[in-house]
Amino acid sequence: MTTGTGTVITYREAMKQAIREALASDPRVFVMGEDVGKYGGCYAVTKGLLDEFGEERIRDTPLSESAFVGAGVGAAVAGMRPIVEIMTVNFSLLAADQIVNSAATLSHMSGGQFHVPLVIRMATGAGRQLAAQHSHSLECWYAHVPGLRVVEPATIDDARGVLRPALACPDPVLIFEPNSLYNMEGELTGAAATADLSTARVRREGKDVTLVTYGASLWRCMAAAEQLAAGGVEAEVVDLRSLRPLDDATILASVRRTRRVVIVDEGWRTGGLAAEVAMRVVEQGFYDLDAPIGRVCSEEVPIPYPKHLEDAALPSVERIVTAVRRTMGDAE
Amino acid sequence: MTTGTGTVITYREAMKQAIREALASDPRVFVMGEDVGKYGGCYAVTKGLLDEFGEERIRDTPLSESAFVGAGVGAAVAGMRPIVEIMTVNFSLLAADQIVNSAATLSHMSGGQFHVPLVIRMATGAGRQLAAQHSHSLECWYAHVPGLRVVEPATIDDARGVLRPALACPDPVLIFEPNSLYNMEGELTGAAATADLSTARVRREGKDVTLVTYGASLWRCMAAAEQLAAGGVEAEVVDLRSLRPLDDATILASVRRTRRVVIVDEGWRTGGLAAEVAMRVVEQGFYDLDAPIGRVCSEEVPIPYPKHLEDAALPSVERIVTAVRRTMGDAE
Amino acid sequence: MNELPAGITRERGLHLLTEMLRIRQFEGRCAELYSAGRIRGFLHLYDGEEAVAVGVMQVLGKGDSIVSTYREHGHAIARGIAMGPLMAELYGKRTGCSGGRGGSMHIFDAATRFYGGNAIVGGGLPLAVGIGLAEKMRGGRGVAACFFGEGAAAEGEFHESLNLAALWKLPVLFLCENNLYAMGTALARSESQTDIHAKAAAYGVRAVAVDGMDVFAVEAATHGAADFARAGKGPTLIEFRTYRFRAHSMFDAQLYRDKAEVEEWRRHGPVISLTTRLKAAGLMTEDDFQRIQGEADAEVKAAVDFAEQSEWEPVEDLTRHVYAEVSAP
Amino acid sequence: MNELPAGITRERGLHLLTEMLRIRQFEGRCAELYSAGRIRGFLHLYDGEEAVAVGVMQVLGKGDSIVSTYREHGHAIARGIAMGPLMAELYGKRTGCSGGRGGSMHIFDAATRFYGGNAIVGGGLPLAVGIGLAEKMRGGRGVAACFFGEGAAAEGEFHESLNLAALWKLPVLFLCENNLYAMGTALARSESQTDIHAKAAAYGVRAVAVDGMDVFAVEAATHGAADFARAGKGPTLIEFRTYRFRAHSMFDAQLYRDKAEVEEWRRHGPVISLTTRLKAAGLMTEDDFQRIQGEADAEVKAAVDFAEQSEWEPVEDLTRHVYAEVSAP
Ligand SMILES: Cc1ncc(C[n+]2csc(CCOP(=O)(O)OP(=O)(O)O)c2C)c(N)n1
Ligand SMILES: Cc1ncc(C[n+]2csc(CCOP(=O)(O)OP(=O)(O)O)c2C)c(N)n1
Ligand SMILES: [Mg+2]
Ligand SMILES: [Mg+2]
Repeated sequence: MTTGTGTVITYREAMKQAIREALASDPRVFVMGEDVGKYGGCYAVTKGLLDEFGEERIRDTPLSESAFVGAGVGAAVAGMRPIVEIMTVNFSLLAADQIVNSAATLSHMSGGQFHVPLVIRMATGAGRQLAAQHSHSLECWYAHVPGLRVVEPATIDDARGVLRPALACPDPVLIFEPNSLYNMEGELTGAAATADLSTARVRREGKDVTLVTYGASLWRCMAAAEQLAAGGVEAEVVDLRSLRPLDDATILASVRRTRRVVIVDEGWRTGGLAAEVAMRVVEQGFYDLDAPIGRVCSEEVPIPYPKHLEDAALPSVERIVTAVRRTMGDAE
Repeated sequence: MTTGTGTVITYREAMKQAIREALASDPRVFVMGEDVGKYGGCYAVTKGLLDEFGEERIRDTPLSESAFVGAGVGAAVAGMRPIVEIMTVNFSLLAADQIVNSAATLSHMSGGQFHVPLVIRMATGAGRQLAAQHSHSLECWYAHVPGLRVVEPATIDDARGVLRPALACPDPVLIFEPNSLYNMEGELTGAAATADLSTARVRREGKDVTLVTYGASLWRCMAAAEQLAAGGVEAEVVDLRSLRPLDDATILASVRRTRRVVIVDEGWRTGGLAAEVAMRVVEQGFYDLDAPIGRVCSEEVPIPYPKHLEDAALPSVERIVTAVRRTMGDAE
Repeated sequence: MNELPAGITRERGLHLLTEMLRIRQFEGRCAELYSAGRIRGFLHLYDGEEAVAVGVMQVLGKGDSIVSTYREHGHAIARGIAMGPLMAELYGKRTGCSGGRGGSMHIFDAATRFYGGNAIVGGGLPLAVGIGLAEKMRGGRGVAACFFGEGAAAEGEFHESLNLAALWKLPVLFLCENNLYAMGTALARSESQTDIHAKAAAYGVRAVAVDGMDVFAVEAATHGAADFARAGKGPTLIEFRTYRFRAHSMFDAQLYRDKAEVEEWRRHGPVISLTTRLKAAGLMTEDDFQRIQGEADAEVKAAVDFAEQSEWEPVEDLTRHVYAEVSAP
Repeated sequence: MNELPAGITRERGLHLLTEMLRIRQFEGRCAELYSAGRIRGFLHLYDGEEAVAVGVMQVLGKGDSIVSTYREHGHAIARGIAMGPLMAELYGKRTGCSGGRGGSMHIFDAATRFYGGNAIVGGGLPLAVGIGLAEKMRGGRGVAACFFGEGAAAEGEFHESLNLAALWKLPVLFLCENNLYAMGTALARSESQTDIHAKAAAYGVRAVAVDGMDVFAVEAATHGAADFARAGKGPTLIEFRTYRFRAHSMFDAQLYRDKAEVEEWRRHGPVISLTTRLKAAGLMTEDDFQRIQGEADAEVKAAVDFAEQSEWEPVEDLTRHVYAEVSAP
């Protein structure tokens, strides 16, 4: 059953409702991935859907990321609307060839004769002490690749809303779901209906500095903004939502107002998305800047297991506040 | 036979000499990859080595990138010094899991007990009309990953010199070889002996603008610098050589002198290495800049087959000159 | 030399020979055009393997789909892609069957359900599984025919794809063109078990090995596999034993095999073999052969003219087709 | 119930039981510590599969190497990694056997050639091939023993690794712990050919299937494989038929299987089975059992104390070990 506006649900439930709606409304849609059926999904997003829609439409796959992602590409090209779940972005490396060399290129290589209306969902991010092989944030890898679209819903509304435009899109869309947000609760406001695949959103207005972020870091930025407000600094928070394409207009409009920007990105620092956002600000708004651009990213280390080290590796509210203060010219 | 200083050889031959020297001087070294033996290497780099060193040390592998790269990791951890050849970076996607989740993490996950002294060589880049699945420049993907070292020799000396420090290094080193340079000829100057895994080099001095680049684009930058010099603009050209780590000091020293910088990178624009270099300049040299940073990258398109479109997709001398002129404030 | 199967008519025999000669003549011209610099990039010729493409395509209908490799001119021609657009694609002209974007390694054609031209070895197998899955989920009768070399059988995707197709009983034909070499690597240097079709047992997949130089044997085996698939019984792996007469690509010095070996195989080549048999059976004369070859040459010539006269795509269109220009199909 | 093999002494029997109980008791405590929040992240228990680790390790010597998975506590203990550093690793303390960096899924120990703890399903197989290759190239007698689940057998790396190891006749033991489930996916839902050991034929690899609940059978099969490998004859695939009694990880509601099925397997569990047989043969009394269990409990308690009392690594060390701190080894 679809829940109405105003209801409080979890991010997980929002995603599930979207999947259920898609299955119910379009016979071409099906779900495929490891443990999406009997087990109910490694993060329980698809729990119950097997009973509701049956084995044909909720397909448990063997452990074979390359084959079932590639099969998703094939089924999409042949007219279906597969929702492929890769348990986490870490395992997507086993399917990187199919994503980059097939999904992203088929439309172009065929001169536009074929399209790949494929949706790939995967969990991303750290924060649950899962250590070096289960904590990657590799969004930037895929956001680098022409032919792909990449989104990362960070709110309940976006989790509820983004699947519809993703399935309607003739191009391959990667949906990243921060695993630390699955239990987050929030209200469905109705904004789900306006989710799209290419625009950013201002989540908090402020006149002194712009925080550009996405995914789980949105909530760290919101908390940092509250702390900063107590000290008299009003931060504007921009949630990218779409990582490819990037919504330059929204970012630049905010930067032109605030003249200072800090980018917060859970990916590793070097060569991550933060650098790209910064470069766009430099290219399009260099003369609007009153201070160097700051960035708060993950430390350059495979994520360690112990909590204190994992916390230290990730962008924290404290590190964001410090970075903003530095940008504002405060002595440290 | 090793060729002495002053000899003119090709990039291919330089690389081969380095491999031969390594095989001759360390019994732990061996070469493994598709068609490295009987066929002589897809770009003929290893031609003749099978006859010279035999089947044990020049190992033709089946088409199975994940297994033989992973086997390289295992052999390295167990004390050998494998030189693994992946024909081209395009196929490295099939081994991405082993490179990122194994090679890059083993030292860290084991608390420093184990090391992965593995060298992976691969051809990279476009320019030979090989179309969308054979023309990637994905250096930036690997340069993003802590635990890896990434180098890209662009000169004869570096091609001749970089393997030695790479094999001496206890960490996994990825060597990218621009396939368009294999036939380039040049003189061995003796600088090969000073090749290392972490420093950039100024290839041309200039006072007006810094061009930061690497790989095949170095030569486009050198040509552009000549053109610019004819118009009175003296460009300094910095060859990164090491893509991870980046040599901030050399880059920043140049930028502080010239106060203007254009980055030239054959990778796709969005989220590529150029953005990272730019961000470091912003972070460390914002107040030294007299103009926005420029970048010249590949267009956001899987590389098309026809020559005129491929040329248009890649950074060209003309586009570099134009970008420099823009940075210098010339009307276009 | 095999006998002609019973019941082969002159018409049928000449048709099969015509199809093979069309491929042979087309590619002969391609090699020249490559040397002349009209075709660039990588060019992989099919010379010697024509019986496979032609035999398979006799069985496939409009509703069936094809997934191929970088060595796909033969598949494309036998499938019915017109030579003009095909040659224009090899030139990179906008009139090419992939709009010129793909070149030799990326032949696509929606009208004939030709899903490419894939230059990643093994990359097409999962794709074919997905197309078969779509077919099955829609309750169609189409099969997905997937060509790949014996070298590709070593890739993990072979393993994963056969398992998935078998598990879900998908209508996929795994068509392995075993030409004994993957670039310069001989089969025994890359496979511990050199009997490719024997690998199917690991997935409970139906399998056969067939003389890939005999177009009738190819056709019969494909028939069996297609019927099996259409009956909902699942995939078949067919190993076609064949040989490539020319170099792997235009850059290959062929250090890895003897000239004598090539010559020996040439003597049993698909065109010679069919020609000899048709003549022996009195179904064809030398005049017929010359006429067919002449017609093929004429068709090739027209294709070259078409390619030569076609326009280049304007540079302004560079970033087209990266994303779809239509809304959801 | 199998008979005890001939010639088993009391000492030998008690040793094997001791090893299994050490694992069992260690992990029982881990489950509690997880609920108490002392151990975090993912925790995969080996409960029910102890005979495999213990049987295999009897055969492996100092010069042999082990590559394991995220379900590796049993392998680690049976291999001789001390419980203190092991438990400290599960806590994430600096005294842990991986310096606390890895946690439960990444147990490493250079002294015993324990090459991890790999949390990518199938990721360890190529690694083991490489270790076997190094061993062979150096002319050593060591074997590389690689544990993995039946779920991993579907991954492409299984296929690629077996082929490579067979092709080069490498001393690798491919040890498949077939516990019938990969997370919540039953074998028949993920494999078209459910006989895992039968897959070895695709690579010409020697293969056996063994009752993984019988420590003696495990040991004997491993012996055969190790001898074969040491003789330079190449790899063996052993399929150990076993079962995991507990959930896949601590997050698993086990919706995919019946309690009755679990109970049935428990009745034939490796500890019960060995206990019963030793008692029946008059080689062990209930007192012996209690004593062994008590000693294991004491060892576990000491390990927990060690872990509890160990220090955390200072935050300043965060970026250590990303690159080697030594020069080339
Ligand atoms: C994943 C991948 N690895 C390597 C290559 C380079 N390569 C292109 S064709 C080829 C040989 C393939 O042999 P086979 O599958 O037998 O097909 P054939 O060329 O004989 O038709 C290789 C190694 C590639 N294109 N893709
Ligand atoms: C490549 C990859 N895909 C998915 C996962 C998630 N995952 C962890 S364990 C597991 C099941 C593995 O089953 P099996 O190989 O039978 O080993 P078992 O857990 O039964 O010991 C899955 C799907 C993973 N860790 N790695
Ligand atoms: Mg071949
Ligand atoms: Mg299992």
